[in-house]
Amino acid sequence: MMAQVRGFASAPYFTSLVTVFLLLAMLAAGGAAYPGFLSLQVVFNLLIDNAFLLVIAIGMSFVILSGGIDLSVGSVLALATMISAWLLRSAHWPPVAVIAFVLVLGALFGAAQGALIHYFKLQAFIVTLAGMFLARGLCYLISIESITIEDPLFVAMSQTQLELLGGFISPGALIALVLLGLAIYAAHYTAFGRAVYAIGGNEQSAQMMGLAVGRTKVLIYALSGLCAALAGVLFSFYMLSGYGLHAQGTELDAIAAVVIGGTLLSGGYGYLAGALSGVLILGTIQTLIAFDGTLSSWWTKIVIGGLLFVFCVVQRLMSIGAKNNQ
Amino acid sequence: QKPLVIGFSQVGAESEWRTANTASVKDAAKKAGVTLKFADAQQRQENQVKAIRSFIAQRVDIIAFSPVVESGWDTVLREAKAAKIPVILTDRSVNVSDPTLFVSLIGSDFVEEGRKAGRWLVEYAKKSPAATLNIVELQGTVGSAPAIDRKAGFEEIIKGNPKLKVVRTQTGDFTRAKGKEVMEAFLKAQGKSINVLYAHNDDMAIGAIQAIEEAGLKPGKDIIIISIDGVKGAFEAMIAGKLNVTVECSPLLGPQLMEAAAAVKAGKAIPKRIVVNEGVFPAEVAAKEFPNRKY
Amino acid sequence: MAATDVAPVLELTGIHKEFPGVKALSDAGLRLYPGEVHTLMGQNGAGKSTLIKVLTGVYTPERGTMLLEGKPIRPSSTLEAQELGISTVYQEVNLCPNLSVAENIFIGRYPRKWGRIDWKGMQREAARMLALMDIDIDVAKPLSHYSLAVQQMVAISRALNVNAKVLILDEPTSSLDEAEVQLLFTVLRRLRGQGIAILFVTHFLDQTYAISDRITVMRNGEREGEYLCSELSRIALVNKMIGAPADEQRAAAVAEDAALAQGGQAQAGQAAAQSPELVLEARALGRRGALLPTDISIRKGELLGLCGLLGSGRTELARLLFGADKADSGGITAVDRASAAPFANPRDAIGAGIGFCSEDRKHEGAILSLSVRENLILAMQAQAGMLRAIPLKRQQELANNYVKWLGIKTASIETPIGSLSGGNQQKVLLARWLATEPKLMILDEPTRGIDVRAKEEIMDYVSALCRKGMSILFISSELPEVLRVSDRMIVMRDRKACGEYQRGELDDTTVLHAIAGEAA
Amino acid sequence: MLLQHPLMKPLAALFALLLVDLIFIPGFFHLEWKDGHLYGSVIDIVNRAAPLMLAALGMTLVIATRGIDISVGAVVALSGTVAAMLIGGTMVMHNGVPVYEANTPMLWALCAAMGAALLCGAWNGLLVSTLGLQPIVATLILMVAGRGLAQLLTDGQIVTVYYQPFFFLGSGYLFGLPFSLYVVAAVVLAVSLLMRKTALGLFIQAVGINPVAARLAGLKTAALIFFVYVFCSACAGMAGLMISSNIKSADANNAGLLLELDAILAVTLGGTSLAGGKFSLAGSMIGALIIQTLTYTIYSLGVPPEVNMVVKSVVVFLVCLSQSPEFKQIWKRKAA
Ligand SMILES: Nc1ncnc2c1ncn2[C@@H]1O[C@H](COP(=O)(O)OP(=O)(O)OP(=O)(O)O)[C@@H](O)[C@H]1O
Ligand SMILES: Nc1ncnc2c1ncn2[C@@H]1O[C@H](COP(=O)(O)OP(=O)(O)OP(=O)(O)O)[C@@H](O)[C@H]1O
Ligand SMILES: [Mg+2]
Ligand SMILES: [Mg+2]
Repeated sequence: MMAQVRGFASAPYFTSLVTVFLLLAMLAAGGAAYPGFLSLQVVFNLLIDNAFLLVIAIGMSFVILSGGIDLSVGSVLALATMISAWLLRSAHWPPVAVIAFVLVLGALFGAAQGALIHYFKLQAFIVTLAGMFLARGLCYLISIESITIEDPLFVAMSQTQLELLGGFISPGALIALVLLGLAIYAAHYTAFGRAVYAIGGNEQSAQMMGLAVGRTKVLIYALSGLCAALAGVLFSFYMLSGYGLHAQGTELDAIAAVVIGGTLLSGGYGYLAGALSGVLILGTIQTLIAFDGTLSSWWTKIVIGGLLFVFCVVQRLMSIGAKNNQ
Repeated sequence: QKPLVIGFSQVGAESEWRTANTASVKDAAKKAGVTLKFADAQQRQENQVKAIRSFIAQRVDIIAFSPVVESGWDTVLREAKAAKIPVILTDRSVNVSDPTLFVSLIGSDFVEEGRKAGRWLVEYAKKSPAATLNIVELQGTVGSAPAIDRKAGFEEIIKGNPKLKVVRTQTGDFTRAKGKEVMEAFLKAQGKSINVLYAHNDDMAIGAIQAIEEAGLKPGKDIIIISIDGVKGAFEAMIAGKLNVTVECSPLLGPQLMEAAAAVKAGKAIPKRIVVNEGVFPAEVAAKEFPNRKY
Repeated sequence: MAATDVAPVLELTGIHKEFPGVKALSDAGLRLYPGEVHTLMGQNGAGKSTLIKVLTGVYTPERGTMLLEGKPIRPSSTLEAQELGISTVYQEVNLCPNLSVAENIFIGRYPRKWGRIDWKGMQREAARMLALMDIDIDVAKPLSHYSLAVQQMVAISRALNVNAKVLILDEPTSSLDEAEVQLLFTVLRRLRGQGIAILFVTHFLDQTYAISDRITVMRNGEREGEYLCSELSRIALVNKMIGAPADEQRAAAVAEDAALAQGGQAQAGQAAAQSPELVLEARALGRRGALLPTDISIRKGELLGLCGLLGSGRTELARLLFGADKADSGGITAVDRASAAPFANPRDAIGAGIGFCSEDRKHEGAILSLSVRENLILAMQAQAGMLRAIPLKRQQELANNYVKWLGIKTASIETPIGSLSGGNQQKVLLARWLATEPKLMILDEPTRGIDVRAKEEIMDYVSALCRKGMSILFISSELPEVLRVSDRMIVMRDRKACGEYQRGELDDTTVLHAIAGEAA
Repeated sequence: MLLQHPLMKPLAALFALLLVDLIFIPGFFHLEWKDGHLYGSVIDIVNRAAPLMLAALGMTLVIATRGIDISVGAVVALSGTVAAMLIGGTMVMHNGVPVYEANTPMLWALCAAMGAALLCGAWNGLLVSTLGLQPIVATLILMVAGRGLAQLLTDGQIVTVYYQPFFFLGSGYLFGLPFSLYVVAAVVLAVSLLMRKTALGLFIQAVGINPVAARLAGLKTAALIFFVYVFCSACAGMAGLMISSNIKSADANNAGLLLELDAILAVTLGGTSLAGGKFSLAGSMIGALIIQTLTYTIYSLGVPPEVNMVVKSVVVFLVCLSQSPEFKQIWKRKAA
């Protein structure tokens, strides 16, 4: 029995399990403290409200697993909402064409960043930071005001509620979950996914082993751009508007979610599913605070920091403990 | 009888004005014996949506919020309506397809504030002997509603006046530091030709005043300064003669919000638009007004 | 044996490659015939690895032609080289530590099932391939879990797994022991029989003569000559590598020593062996999953050899002694040390006068983008403390001295260590520890990748240090080497010490039996 | 040979920017003597760049150990707030004449502010070195909570300082040059001396490039990592004092917002790799100057605010590309 526990504790996915366990603990604590917290719909709301973040975090997971970073995602999201809104309102494109166009554009944007990073040996941090300025800047070139979306398809997507177990979730949340499934499959069962891990483990070795490092890296950033654009589309479903100031600082949330989900920022280690637990944890922290409803703006920040701290430390200590025990 | 429960989603704590706004709502709630569920959105719309959803889940009596932006509220407000929770907006309006999604809007009109600033300047220009007045403008955060509206209102008024010319405009992000930094650059680039500074909020104006002083000019005299908000710092500056006028944008919406909420709860009809009393305070009245300022 | 009338499968001529400040290859060349094992030999820094990297598209040469089956090739990446049918194991293990052993073997050419990666099948196949080499490990565990030797075997398995025309192995045996080497050779012979051309790099003369058909000797970036193995004596070979015919005797000695395993026992610190003074004594030192409680003691001036099979726990013992890993049982007493607890970290151990040269130079030794000088003085500086910086003059002096003594081939002492050849990096790391003048030096595979002549010199140097009173714990996969220099020897098996032999009792059969765990 | 120097590329970028200024902005390099000090755009740039330079300095060392510190902005807010609150004082009206007094002796206040910054650094350092949290999450905690603390102290209000001597730090002049410049110079000098005279630089690089090997060589890796985070926060603390002194108030909501990104950008523009190891202090200083010059240029050129970001990003792309050897090769191949 003990040996089993030990084997379990030394499994590579242990950190991720700790994360899930802590998430459940946090939900339970919330349920005990605030009436109405532990309802199904609150949990579904976590998914609905964070669908776009989950989608971004999925793209970000690939980037981080490969040892890179992508700071442009939040801005690309905003750009996607902006372009969608503008195309729908001013150019009167059909909504499906708009979505396809935006997705392609996001992928191209990411691919361009990836190409700069790989072929010119530039640092991912700077390239994507400049990309972040660029994408947001482009939003303002379209319009500095927010543009409302009135397209029927978008409105329908926004207001549809899919009944599930007595609660409801949004199509956006469903899309995000499906994407997560696809991403887990890609990371685990395709050559591309494994190349991502290999590059994160040791880029030089991956090159020497004959992997197409350049192509993979460009693809990774393209994927991240695509996810950001898709998140933008979900965000436009969610908000029904395009706006240059949408989703500011989302890149940091996405990185935090991925890292909290157990992925190492230095690359090579972690699981795609961790993105989900990371996103849910950030969401739960916010929900806890909203349910509490007595915190001032600054106490909100302090409590978020404190919960992050407790969370990271417990996660870390449990992992260390498990290692020592093995 | 159970106390009234209001869920209030605030934009954030990005400026003194906002903090005063929050304080006013909290104080008023306490005085009115209302249970206030407060959520800070840290300047992000998605956080506000999340907060509103959790208010719905908690079945509060009334939801109030200061929207970060105008668009994008249809879905969540529909959910609130489905849950039969009335919504009151404060400070800014929203663009929704169905006007019944909210009960009332209590707040200022940013465009009108811009207009007031413009009118004051037009009056001033009439008295001024100079042939043209070169204006520099310190905008708020690019894309934010107050920045867009205050710029639009101001432009609307001065457009017809050939004497008034905006020579430079740049964003100062509503902060003192940026206001000062940008003003420094303006002063170097334009030299002494700047006659008027129009700042979208007091903080930027206060920063700019420092830059003007450091350039060896006299703020309020060599360069006329107009700003918006009417925070304490602005009054101090006016008393010191460094600021010419501030257009009030009152953050003290709390009491009105509580009144409206109580009325809605009691099933009384309330006006769709509740305007806050706001004035224009030129330097001459500053000393007299100063003791009355709460924030 | 390759028939000369067959056209070479691979022919390189007039290859030039220059790095800033170094001419790595000038007019180098190579001919490979199908179905032969061809050994590339040369001193450290002669350009062997560079030639291989040029051939496989890691570096682009300034000049030269490469013909594969008569057609000119110029691969611009390892991927291209692989697609051309050239499969390579590079000198430094180039695998991904985070991936499982199985994946490291199969990445890039996964077995599929319904279009997706077939993990089960892959693991089965990987286990089978490793079993061929007598390695029985959990292939699902990450590679970083295993010792360097296992990693090297994985790299070899990976290269063997490809359907290649040309197989290149750059010092694959440097951290393998006798048994593994033999297994590898069996595999190579089989591949040779299938008509594959094999290029093999080693510094071991024995291995060269055991397997190769033909030898190309490189010297200073040039092709010195190509010889049939059967027609080249050991002495002649060493001579050609060193390139100093005047130094005939020296060459003879080198060849002799290297060839005769336990033969002419070097006159190591015999006198000191009798010294009763203990420098270090460990009692019941152990760590769960790594080492069973083990006793070990080392006397002043003694050269203690440690041998055993792969994974027998030698490296683990060394790491525990040095505090690199935390022991969970036992204690260590050392001279001038109050506590009897195991060392908590390397700093403590260094403070007690211990030095440790790790077997894994890429991950645990070299700090790649720092210069030779900085790498060399690092341990010394750490000991002196941060505030007492060693004056630059002194650093340069030290570095220059060691570069001279150990014959380190480098453009200058300010060259980043990463651009040195493997053997030369190893020498710098050795120098790092020698410079601290420890009381006890733990050398884990210190001669890994070092050429015959330098090995000789280093061993002489080490023996001399012993005579001056330094104790040495010497770990090497080359049994002859250990036998030759040790005053005393401990044999390890199954993660614990299982036998101790004094100098007089040493002979290879006894030891081999002990290692293998059979009654002699 | 000189052209090979790693600092040449960032310097060239800076000069290119200045050249643009020279051509398009009349009187950009014009300096005059005003009120006993030099006055002009260039002075503005260095004065404004001073806090960024300090932040970049601390960040350089953190990055050299393969870490990152995103709490810099929060520490700036916190230290500025502490100092401003302790010194500030309320304006007392005396017969219509305002009188200003420091609440706490300025020296104490400055010490307290720096103390707060050092505590922040120690906190970060502890989380990274002892607990082994990933630097980005470890400092994320303080990034969020630190600003909250600062706002808690001020109740979200801007704390105005009326005490004159405090202004000297951020907007005073010494021998005609901004005082902040001397502070930066002193810190840079001290750090370079430390790098030259002690083995600190070597150790930091070793830890950044190969922490395992560094530990085996006997370095106190944990202590070193702890130190760099403390140092980074100390630099941020000083930057915070400078910023609040310059605007004569502490704005807990906005002070130092996103300064960490600019600092990291400055470090990378200066040629230090985020993968750790080799670093260049001078490069980071030049990087900070590039950023500030660019910002100033945008203001001075009269670029419409909505285009700011596009211009900034395009320049960053160009600077990076100009530094990439691969790009140069392609260029050469085209030309040939
Ligand atoms: N990337 C590089 N940059 C600069 N110099 C290099 C680089 N790689 C190799 N060299 C130099 O080229 C020469 C040949 O090195 P190479 O690695 O080919 O030697 P080798 O024959 O493989 O030696 P060893 O037996 O030690 O492995 C050496 O002097 C080395 O310093
Ligand atoms: N042939 C093998 N079969 C199974 N496991 C092995 C084998 N070789 C090494 N290992 C693993 O490698 C780990 C490291 O062993 P260690 O390095 O202590 O042994 P060593 O005697 O120094 O061997 P090496 O020659 O590889 O350095 C062991 O814990 C073991 O799990
Ligand atoms: Mg080699
Ligand atoms: Mg070993």
